[in-house]
Amino acid sequence: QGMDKVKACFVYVGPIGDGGWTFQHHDGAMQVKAAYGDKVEIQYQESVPEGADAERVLTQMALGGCNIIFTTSFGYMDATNAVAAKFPDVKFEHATGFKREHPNVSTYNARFYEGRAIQGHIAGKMTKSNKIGYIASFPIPEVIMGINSYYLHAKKVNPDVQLSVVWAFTWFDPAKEADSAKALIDQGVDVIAAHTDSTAPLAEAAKVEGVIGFGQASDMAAYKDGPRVTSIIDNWGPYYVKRVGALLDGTYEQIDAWEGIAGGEVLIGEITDKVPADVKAEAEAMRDAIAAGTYHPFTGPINKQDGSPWLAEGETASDGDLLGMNFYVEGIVGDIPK
Amino acid sequence: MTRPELLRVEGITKAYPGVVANSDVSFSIGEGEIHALLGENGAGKSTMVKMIYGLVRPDSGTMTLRGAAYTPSKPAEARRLGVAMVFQHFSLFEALNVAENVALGMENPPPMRELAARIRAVSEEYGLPLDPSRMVGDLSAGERQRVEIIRCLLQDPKLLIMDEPTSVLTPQEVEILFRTLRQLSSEGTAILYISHKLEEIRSLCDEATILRRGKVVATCTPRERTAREMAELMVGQALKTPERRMGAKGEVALGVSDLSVESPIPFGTSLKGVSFTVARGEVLGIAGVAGNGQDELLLALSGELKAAPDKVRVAGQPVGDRGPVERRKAGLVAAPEDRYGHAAAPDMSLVENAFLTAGVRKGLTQNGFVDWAGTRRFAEEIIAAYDVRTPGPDVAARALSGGNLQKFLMGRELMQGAQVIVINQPTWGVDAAAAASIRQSILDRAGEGAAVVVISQDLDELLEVSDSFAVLNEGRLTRPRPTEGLTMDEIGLMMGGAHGMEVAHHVA
Amino acid sequence: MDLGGINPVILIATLMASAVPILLAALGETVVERAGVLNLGVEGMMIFGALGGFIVAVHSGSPVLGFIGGAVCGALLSLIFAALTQVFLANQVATGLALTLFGLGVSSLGGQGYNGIKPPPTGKLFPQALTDLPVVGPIVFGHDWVVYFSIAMTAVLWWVLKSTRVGLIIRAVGESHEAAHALGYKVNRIRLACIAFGGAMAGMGGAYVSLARVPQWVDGITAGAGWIALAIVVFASWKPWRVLIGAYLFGGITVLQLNLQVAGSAIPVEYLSMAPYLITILVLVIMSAGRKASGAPAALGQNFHASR
Amino acid sequence: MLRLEKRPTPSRFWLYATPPAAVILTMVAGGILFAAMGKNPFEVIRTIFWDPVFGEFAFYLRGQLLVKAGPLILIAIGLALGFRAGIWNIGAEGQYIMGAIFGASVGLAVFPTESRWIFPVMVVAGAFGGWVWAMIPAILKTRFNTNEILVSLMLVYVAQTILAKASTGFLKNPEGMGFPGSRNFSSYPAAKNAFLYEPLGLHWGGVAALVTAVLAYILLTRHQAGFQIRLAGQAPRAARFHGVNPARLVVLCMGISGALAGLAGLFEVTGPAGQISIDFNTGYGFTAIIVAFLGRLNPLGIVLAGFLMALTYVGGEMAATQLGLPAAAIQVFQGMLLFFLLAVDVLTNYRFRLAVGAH
Ligand SMILES: Nc1ncnc2c1ncn2[C@@H]1O[C@H](COP(=O)(O)OP(=O)(O)OP(=O)(O)O)[C@@H](O)[C@H]1O
Ligand SMILES: Nc1ncnc2c1ncn2[C@@H]1O[C@H](COP(=O)(O)OP(=O)(O)OP(=O)(O)O)[C@@H](O)[C@H]1O
Ligand SMILES: [Mg+2]
Ligand SMILES: [Mg+2]
Repeated sequence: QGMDKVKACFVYVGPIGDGGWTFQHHDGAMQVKAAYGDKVEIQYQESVPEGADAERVLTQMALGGCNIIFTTSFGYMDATNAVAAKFPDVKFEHATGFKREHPNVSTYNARFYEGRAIQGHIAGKMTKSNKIGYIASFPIPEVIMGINSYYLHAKKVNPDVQLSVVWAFTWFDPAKEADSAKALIDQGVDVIAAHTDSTAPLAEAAKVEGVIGFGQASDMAAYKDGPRVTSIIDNWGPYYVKRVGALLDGTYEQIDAWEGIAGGEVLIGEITDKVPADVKAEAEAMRDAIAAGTYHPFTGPINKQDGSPWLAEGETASDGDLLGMNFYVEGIVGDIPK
Repeated sequence: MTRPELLRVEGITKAYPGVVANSDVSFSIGEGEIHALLGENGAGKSTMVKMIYGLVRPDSGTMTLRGAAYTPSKPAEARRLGVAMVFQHFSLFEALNVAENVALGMENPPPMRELAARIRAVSEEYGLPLDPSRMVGDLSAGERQRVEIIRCLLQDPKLLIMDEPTSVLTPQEVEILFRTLRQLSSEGTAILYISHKLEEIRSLCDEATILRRGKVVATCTPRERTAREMAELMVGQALKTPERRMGAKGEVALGVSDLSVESPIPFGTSLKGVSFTVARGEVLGIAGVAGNGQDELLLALSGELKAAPDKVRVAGQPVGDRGPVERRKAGLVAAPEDRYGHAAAPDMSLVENAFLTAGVRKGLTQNGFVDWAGTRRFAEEIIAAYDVRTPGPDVAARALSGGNLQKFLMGRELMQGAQVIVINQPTWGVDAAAAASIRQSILDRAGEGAAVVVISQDLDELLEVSDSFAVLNEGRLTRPRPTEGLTMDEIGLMMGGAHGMEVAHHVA
Repeated sequence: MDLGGINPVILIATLMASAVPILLAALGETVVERAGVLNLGVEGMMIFGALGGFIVAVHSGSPVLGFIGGAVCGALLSLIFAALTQVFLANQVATGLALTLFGLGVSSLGGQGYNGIKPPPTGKLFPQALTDLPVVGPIVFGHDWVVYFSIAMTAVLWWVLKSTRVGLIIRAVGESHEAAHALGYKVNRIRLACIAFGGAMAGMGGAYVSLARVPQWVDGITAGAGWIALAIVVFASWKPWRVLIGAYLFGGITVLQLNLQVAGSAIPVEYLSMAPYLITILVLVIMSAGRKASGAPAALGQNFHASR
Repeated sequence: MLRLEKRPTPSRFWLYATPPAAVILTMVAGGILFAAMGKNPFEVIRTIFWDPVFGEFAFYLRGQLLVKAGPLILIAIGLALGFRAGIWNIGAEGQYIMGAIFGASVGLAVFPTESRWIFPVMVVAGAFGGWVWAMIPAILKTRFNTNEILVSLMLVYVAQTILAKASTGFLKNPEGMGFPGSRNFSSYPAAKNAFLYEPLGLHWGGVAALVTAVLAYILLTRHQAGFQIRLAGQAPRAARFHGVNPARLVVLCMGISGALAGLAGLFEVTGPAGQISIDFNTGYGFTAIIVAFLGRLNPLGIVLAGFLMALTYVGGEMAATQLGLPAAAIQVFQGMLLFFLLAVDVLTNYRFRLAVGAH
C-alpha cells in the first residue's frame, strides 16, 4: 500500500558545487521536492567517500527514518547492498551499478552513449582538421562505451576522422582537464568531447577560435555563445520523481532501470547555430530515432579494434555486452590502459 | 687623569622570572676609558650590557650618555647614539659573507662594493685583515670576531661593548686585539670589557666594576690588584688552586696513529695525520685556535666519526671503526665542547641527559629497556659530587646556568670510571670557582690512573693541568712535548703564529 | 619542427602558462622559507585566493582586480598562520596543515552560488599579429599578462633576495633568528610580513587557476597545486630562478605527457601520468646527491621567541 | 601590554587543560559560524559532540568511532615516531594505498582458497607494502641526501596512479562486468577483516591501533630506541654523540610509519572499505598528520585525538544529513578546532604576563 509521506535521501560523491555529476543528482532531488511538496522530505549528504564512510552514512540515514535512499555513485555498490541487507523495509536505489542482492535494492543508469552518438555525428561533420578528441576519465565500460559511440558516428559521416583519447585518470580536476584540452587543441584537434565533470575543457576551447566542444553531465549553458554546440544532460529528476511517486502510491517494485533519451534521463542540450542547419537537423533526427527506439547507436556491422567481428550486419549490441565493454571498435588508435 | 664622563648607569634593576639579574647597579665610564665588568657566571654582566645596547629594558634605574638621559628602546637607537657591541655568542650569519654580515649591523650601509672597500680599509687600519667576500662560516673564530669588531668600528662608536671577546683567541690574536683596543681608547672611544681572564683585565683595563649575584660588590683599579684578589672579590671567598697528586705514568691507554678524517661539519676543518699516545695517569693538553680541528678531533675520538680500525686504539684494542657506544664499552668517554645540543640535549631532563652517555658503562639498560630509577640515582650522585646547583634531577638541562650544566656534564663523564677521558673545553665560559673545581676533578681522575686528553683554547688552563702539550693547527697536530719548562713564546711558535698573520702579509 | 607529432614551440608556450599557479605560489613560499618559516598551508591559501579572486573579478568585471583580490585573500588567510606561529608560537607543520584544511572548507562554503559562472576573460597582452609570428610568437608574445608577471616576479625576487637590504634581512632572519634579534631586527614582524607576502603570491596563483587557467569556480579547483609548489621550493634549493626552472619542468612534463597521449605514444598511459612526479624525484636525487647541505635556511621551521 | 614569557618547565595543568579549553573555544566560534548560516548552534554542537556517543543512534555510532579512529591512530602513531625524530614522512597516504594493494593482491591471488593462514599473510603483505613504499624516500634520503618530505609526497601521487591501475587492471574483479574495483572481501571469509565485536566497532585494525599505541608508548618512555628517537628529534648532534646512527634511524622510523600505514590500508580495504577501488583511500594518511600533532606526538594523546577527530567526522555527518549543514562547514569546524588547539597550546610552555617596564 501507499505511504502518506516519504522521506527520500540522497548520498552524493562530490560537492553539490561541482557543476556536473553531483550537481545534476541534486537537481533531480529538487525536482522530487517540487513534484510532491510536503509529501516528501529530502535529506542529502555531500562528498561522501566511497567505502566505509558510505556504509555509515547509509546506516545513519536508514536509522534516521529514510524510506528510500538514492546512492549516486558506482562506488557505493557494495555499501548499498550491505546496508540494504540490514534494513529490509528501506528502499535502496543505486546509480550505475549492477548488484541487486536484496529485494529492496534497485539499480538505475542512463544510456549516455546515446548522447555520444549525436555528439559523434556533429563532430564528424564539423571537424575541419579531421582530428577529434576525447578526454576520458578512467578506463571503465561506461567511458569506453562513450568513446566507441562517439567515434563510430563521427566515422560514419567522415571516413577520414581520427580520434585522440586523453586519459586524465580523474573525474574532476579542472586544471588537468584544461591541460588535456589544451594538449588536444595544440595537436590540431578541433572538436573535443569530455567524460570528466568540469567545464574546464570548454573554457579552454573558448580560448581558440574554431574549436568546439560539448556540455557534459549538465548543460554548461554558460558556454553557449562560445564553443559549446550541444550537451548531454544527466536528468535524473524524472526517474527520481517516478520512484518516489511509486512509493507514495504503493506501486513500487525492484527494477533495473537503464533509460536513455527515450525515458528523458539523457537530454540533448540545445544545438546552437554554430552547427549548420542541415547537420543540426540530422542530429535531431538521430535523437528522435533513438528516442523512438528505431535506431540503436551500436548497430552492426561493427568490428573490434583488432578487426575481429563484434556485431553482424543489422545486429544491435546487447546490454550485457555494453555494460562490460572493454575494447575499442575498429579504427581507433591506441590502447585502453590496462 | 680624569676623563669626561661618557656613560653613567644608576640604580639599574632587572629581574627575570626567578632571578634578579641586576639589582641596583651603578657605575660610570669616562671617554676613552677601558672599563672591566667582572663577575661569576650568571652574575648579570651580559644582562647589564644588553640593557646599555637597548636589547633588554631595565625594570628601574636610569642611564645617562654624555649627560643626557639615555633610554635606548632598540639596538638601532643605541647604535645611532654611538654605542656598539660585540656579543658573547657571536651574532653572525654563517651562510652570509663578511660584507653582508657587516651591513646587517649598520643603520644605513653604503652599497656593497663601497662597503667592501671600507671594510678593507678599516681592517687594515686596525691590523685586522679580513676579506669582505668570504663566507663567515668559513672563517676561524678569531676572524669571526674581527667581523664583529669591524662591524662596530665602521660606525665610529663612542662606547664599544665587548662581552668575553678573548675566550676564542690565540695569545697572539689577543695581543692584536688589545693593540686595537688601546688604539681606540687613545682615540677617545670608551670600552666596556667583560672577561673571565683576569690577567688580561689587569693588562688592559683602567677600572673594574665587580658584580656578584646582580649587585655591585666592589670597584677597583685592576693594575693595582692581583688576579687572585679580584677572583676572590667576585666569588666572595678564598680560592683554592688545583693540586696535583702525582701518580706514576702507566702503560699507554690511548693511541692515535696517522688519523685523517674529512670534516662532517659545514665549513669545518679536516684532520690530517694526527698521531699521539696518552698513558694512564697522564694528561695531554691540546691547544689551538678554535676552528683548527678541535671539534673534529673530539668527534673522531668519541666515535662520531669513524676511521680505519687501528687508527684509534683504546688499551691496545683497535676501535677506529667503532661508534660511540662501543668506544664507551672499550673504556673511552668524551665530553664535547658545545653543551647545548651536543654534549647535552637542552630540553631533556638531567636524568635523561645522564643516560645520554652513561647508559653503557653504568649498565643502565636491560634488553634495551632503560633503568630510569638507576639513571636517576646516578644523576643524583653527580649533582651531589659536583655541587650542581639545580632544583632536582628532573629539570630540563637548559634551565641550568652554563657553569652548572658544565659541572654536571663533567661529572657525568668523569664518574663513569673510564680509563680514557677526552674533554673539549672543560671550562669554557665557566667562572673561576667552578673552573677550579672542574680542573681539580680532572687531575683527580688522572691521579687515579685515567689517561686524559684536554682540548682547550685556554693556555693557562692547559699549563695548569697537563703533563704533555701539543697544538692543533689546520687539522695537524704537533708532536706532544712535556709541559714542564715550556715558555709562552715556545707555545706561540708551536701554534704557528696568530691565525691569519700570513693573510695580513698578503693584504699588506 | 615536429617531434613525434608534438610541436615543441606550442609545448613551451603551453607549459609557460600552465606553470604559472605553481610558480607564483612557489615563489611566495620561497620568500617565506628564506625567512625561516615553513608554511605547509599553500594549498589552502591558493584555493582561498582562487575563490576570492573569482568573486572579485565576477563582481567588478575586471580580471586585474580579481588577481589583486586573490592576493589579498591569500594574504588574509596566511595571517591566521602568522598569528598562530609568530604570536602563539604554534608548531608550523601542524598549523600549515590545519590552514589547508580550513582554506578548503571556507572556500567551499563561500563558493556556493558561484558555480557555472564565467569570469571576465584575461586576454593576451600582445596583438594577434605578434602572436602569429613563428616560434617567438607563441613563446614570447602569446601570453596573458600574468605569465609575464610571474617571470618578472622571479627576476625581482632573485634581485631582492640577492642584492637588496630587504633581501639580506630576510635571509638573515631565516639563517639565525638569534643573531638577527641580537642585532635588533624584529624577527617575528619580518616573518609575519614574509608570510603575508607568501599568502598573497599563493592567492594570486590560485586566482590564476580560477580566472585564466580553468576559468571558472568549482570546489577543489586547485587540486593539489599547492603541494606541488611546496615540493618545487625544496627542489629549487630556495632559489628563485630554480623555482622557475622547477615549475616549468613540472609543468612541462605534465603537458608533455598529455601531448604524448594525444600523439598516440606507445608508452602506457599510467607511466605517463606518473612521469611528472617520478621525474621530479629523479632530478632531485641527481641534484642532492653528493651535496652536504641542502641549502635550506638554517632556522627553517623553528619558532622564535625573544626572551626579554 | 601582554607579553609571553617562557616557563622554566612545562605546565602540567595546561598540558591537560588545553584540549578541553580548545574544544570549548571551538564550540563557541563554531556556534557563531553555524548561527550565521541560519542553523541553531546548540543543536549542531549537540549533534556533533553528543549524539554520536549518547544520542538515539549511539548504539551504532559509538562503534563507528573506532572504525574511523582506528586507521587514523595507527597511521598517526607511526608518523609521530618519525616526527619526534625529525623525520618528515608526509606521504603516509601513499603507503596506506600500497599496503592495501599489496595485502589485497595476496588475498586475491589465492581466491577462493579457504585457509586461516590467508588473512595473517595478507596482514604481513600489507605492512610490507607500506614499508617498501616508505623505504624509497628513506633510502634516497640516506643515500643521496634527498628531502624526504618531497619524495614521500610525490610518491602519494604515484601510488594513486598505481591504485587506479590496480582497480581498472590487475586487481579488477573478473566478475565485475568490467567495472573498476576488485572483488569485495566481504564475500571472501578467509581474507575478510570481520568485526570482532560489532557494538564497539572492533576489528583487527582497531585492535592493532590500540595495541600499537600501548607499544609505542612503552617504546618511547621505557626503551632505548624510544629515547634515541626523542633525542634525535630534539638534539640531532647529541643523538650522534649518544651513538645513534642517523641513517639507521631514518630507515627505522620511515619503516615503522610506512608499515603501520600499510597495515591501516590493509585492514581498511579488507574490512570497512571492502575492496580496492579507484579512490577507496579517503585521505586518512593526511588527516593522520593532524591527529599526530593534536595528540602532541604522544601515543596516548594520539588515541584521544583520533577519537576526537572521529567524533567530528561522525557527528559532522549527522549534522550534515539531519540538519542540512554543508560538508564544507564541518571542514571549517575541524580547521577551527585545530587552530584553537594550536593556539591554546602556547600556555603549556609559556605564560602571559602583564608587561611592566621602564618604557
Ligand atoms: N632571557 C633570560 N631569561 C631568564 N633569565 C635570564 C635571561 N637572561 C639571563 N637570565 C638569568 O639572569 C642571570 C644573569 O645572566 P647573565 O647572562 O647576565 O650572566 P653573566 O654574568 O653574563 O654570566 P656569564 O659569565 O655566564 O656570561 C642568570 O641567572 C641568568 O640565568
Ligand atoms: N638573470 C638570469 N636569467 C636567467 N637565468 C639565470 C639568471 N640568473 C641566474 N640564472 C640561473 O638560474 C639558476 C639559479 O640562479 P639563482 O639566481 O637562483 O641562484 P643564485 O642566487 O645566483 O645562487 P648561487 O649563489 O648559488 O649562484 C642558475 O642556474 C643561474 O645560472
Ligand atoms: Mg654573559
Ligand atoms: Mg649566483
